[in-house]
Amino acid sequence: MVNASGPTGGKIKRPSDGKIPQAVAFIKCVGSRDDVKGRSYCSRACCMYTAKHAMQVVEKIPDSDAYVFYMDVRTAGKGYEEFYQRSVNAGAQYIRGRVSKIYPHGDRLVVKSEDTLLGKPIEVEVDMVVLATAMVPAAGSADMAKLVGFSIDKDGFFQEAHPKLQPVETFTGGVYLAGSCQGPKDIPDTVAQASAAAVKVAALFSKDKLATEPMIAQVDETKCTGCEFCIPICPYQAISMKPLKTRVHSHTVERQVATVNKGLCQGCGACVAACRPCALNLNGFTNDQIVSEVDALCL
Amino acid sequence: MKSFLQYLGIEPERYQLAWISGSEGQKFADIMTHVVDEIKKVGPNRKLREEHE
Amino acid sequence: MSVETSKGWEPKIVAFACNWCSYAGGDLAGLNRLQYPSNVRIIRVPCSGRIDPQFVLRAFMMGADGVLVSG
Amino acid sequence: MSDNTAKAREIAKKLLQDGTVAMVLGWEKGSEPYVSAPTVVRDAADVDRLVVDEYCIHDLAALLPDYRDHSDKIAIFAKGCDSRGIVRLIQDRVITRDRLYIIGINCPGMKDPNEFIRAASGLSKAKPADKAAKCLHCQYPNPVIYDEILGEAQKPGADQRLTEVDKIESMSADERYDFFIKEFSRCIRCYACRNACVACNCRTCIFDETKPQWVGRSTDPVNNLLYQIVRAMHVAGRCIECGECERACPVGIPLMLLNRKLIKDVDQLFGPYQAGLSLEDEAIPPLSRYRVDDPDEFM
Repeated sequence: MVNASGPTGGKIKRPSDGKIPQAVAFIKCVGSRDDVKGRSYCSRACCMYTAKHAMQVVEKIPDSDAYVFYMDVRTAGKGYEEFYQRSVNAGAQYIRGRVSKIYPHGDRLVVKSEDTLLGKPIEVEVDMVVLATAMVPAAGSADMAKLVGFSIDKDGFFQEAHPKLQPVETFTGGVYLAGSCQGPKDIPDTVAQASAAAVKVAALFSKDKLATEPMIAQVDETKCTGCEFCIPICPYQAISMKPLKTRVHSHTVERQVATVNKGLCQGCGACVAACRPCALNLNGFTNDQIVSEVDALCL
Repeated sequence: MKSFLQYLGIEPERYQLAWISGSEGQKFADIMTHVVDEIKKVGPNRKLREEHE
Repeated sequence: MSVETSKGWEPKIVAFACNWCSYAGGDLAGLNRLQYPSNVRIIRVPCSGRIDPQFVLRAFMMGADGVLVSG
Repeated sequence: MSDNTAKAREIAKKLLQDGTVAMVLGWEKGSEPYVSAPTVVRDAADVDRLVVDEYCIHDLAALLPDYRDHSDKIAIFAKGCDSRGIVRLIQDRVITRDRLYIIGINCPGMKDPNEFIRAASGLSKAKPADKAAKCLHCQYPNPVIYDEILGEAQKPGADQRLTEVDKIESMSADERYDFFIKEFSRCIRCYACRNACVACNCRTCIFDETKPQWVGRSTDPVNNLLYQIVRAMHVAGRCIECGECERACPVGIPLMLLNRKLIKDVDQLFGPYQAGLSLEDEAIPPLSRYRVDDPDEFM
C-alpha cells in the first residue's frame, strides 16, 4: 500500500471506502500462541512487520495514531529491538492486552481491550484495524509432502530431519527445506536457510559417487510376490517395483518385484517386518542375525 | 499382538511396549526396573517354551 | 523345569530397543551411571518397526520370561 | 442344484469353444457320491465332467496361485467365500482381474464330505449335518465379484462368528493356554491348513525356510502352537473366513478360533473390516496400510 507503484499509489487507504485512516489499530498474535482458538506456535515475523506498519502509519499520515495491541513484543534478531524502539519513538502506541471486542460506531470501529500494564479496561476508536494473523502452512502442503515423501509436523509445516543438527534436511534423501514451508520465519532467516540448502545440494553434487549407509534393505527376488505392500510402509519412499524376467515351466515370464533405492533407504527395516514372505532383509540386521541374537541372549 | 498372546494364555505382563526418547535415560532405567519387577511377580515363564536341557 | 525350583530365580527379559530412541536412552542411562536390573538383555534394532512378531515369539520359545519392545 | 450343473456346463462349453478362456476351474464328481473334487477342464468336449452340487466345498481360489506365472485366461467357479478369496488374490497381485472369468454361485451352504466319509466308514455315528461347519457362520453366501452368476441370491445367517472366541476369552489365562496346547498337540504338521488357504500365497513359505528357521519342524506342542500363531498372524487382516484351514485339518484342530480372534482384534483397533469384499483401494487390509494415526496397541 505504501509502495508508490502499489494499488493505492502509495497512500494508506481504507479498503472499504478509500478514506485515509486517522487512527489505525494493529492486533498481534491473531490465531497465534493460542491453543484453543488457533495455532499454538508464535508466528515469529509479525512483531517486526507490525512495528514497521505502525511506524509507516505514523510517518505517512500526518497527526495519525497507531495503536498496537500485543501479548509480548518478541524482537530476537540483529537490530530488531532497535527497530521496535524506533517505532515506539516515532509515536506508535503499544498497549499490552488482548482485544476482547471490535464493534462498529458510525463509520469507525471501536476496539475494546484491557491495558494489563495499567490494569484497566481501554477502548479506542479507530478507522482501520489491521490483524497480524498466524502464519500457516500453504493449502495443499500436506499433499505435497505426501507426494514427495517427507513428513509434516503437528502444525502442518514440513518436518526437518533434526531440529538442531539437520535443520534443512528432510528424512528423505535429496530433499531439502528452505523458508516458511518448514516453520514461520522472516526474510533473513529464509535466505539463510535457502543458502544452507543450496550448499547441501552443492555438496551432494560435488562428488561423482554417493556414500550411503551400508545398512539398507535388500530384496530376495525369488521370494518377492510383488504384492507391493512394502511400498506404502516405507517412510522414505525408497521402494518401487521393477519387472523381472524368470524362466518358469520352460517359458519366460515377466513379473513385478520390489526394488530398493539404495540412496533413499535409511535402513529402518519397517519393510522387512512388513514383508510376509520375508523377501526383504536388512543388511546388518537380517532376520537371521536378530534370531541368532535372541537365541544367544536366552541361553 | 499383545491381545493375541493374552488370548493364548500368556500373561500380559510378559510382553510390554514402551516409548522412550533418546534423551530419557532416567525413564529408560525406570522402565527397565519396572518391567523386571512385574515379571518377577508373575514368575518364570513355563509357556511357549521349548524344553531345553 | 530346573529354573523354577531353584531358589535364586531371576527373570530373563529380552528388550528390543530402537537405535535412535530407547537404545540412546539406555546409553544415556549408562552415561549418567543410572542403575537398572541386569535381567534385561538388550537387542539393538535400527527402528522399532524392524521388529517382527516372530522375534518376540522366538524369544519366548527360547526361554525368555518377558519381552519388552521399546521405541 | 442339477439345474446349476447343466448351466455350468453350458457356460464352460461356450467359454472354451469361443476361446474366451483356456481353462475352467470347477468341480467334478469324485470317487463317492458325496465328494465333489476340484478339477481343471481345458477341452470343451470334457465339460460334462463338471458338476455344481451341494458338495462343492473346496475353495477353488486357493488353486489360483498355481497359475500365477501363466498367461492363460481362466474361468473359475466362485461361491461367496471363493469370490472373496479371488478379491484378496487380486489385491495381493497374485493374479490380475482381466485374466479371470468368474462364474459366481449364490451358495446356500455346502455339506462337508468328511462327515459323510466318517459316517460311511463307521468312524462316527453322528448323522452328517445339512451344512458344513465352515458354512454355519457364513456372512457372504453370494459372490462379491463375478462376470456371470448361477442360482438364487441367498440370505446370510445370523452373525455368530465371534461367539466361540468370546467363550475362550472368558477362560483364565492358564485355562486358555492349556486348551490351546492340548488342541495343537494333535497337529501333525501336514501343512494342509496352509495349502488350503487363499491368504497363504507367498512364493516361498517362511515355514519352509531354514535360514533362519523360524519355527522348529518337530511336532512337539510348543512348536505346533508357534507354527499356528505365526500362521494366524500371517493371515491376519487377510483371512476371508472361508474356514478351509479348519476343514482341511485332518485332526480337527479348531483353527478358526485363532483367525477369528485376530479378526476381532483388527476390527477393534482399526475399525470393522472384512477381507476381500471389494477391489476398491479402501478395501486393502488395514495391516498393509500405514497411517499416522494407527494405534500402537497392535504391536
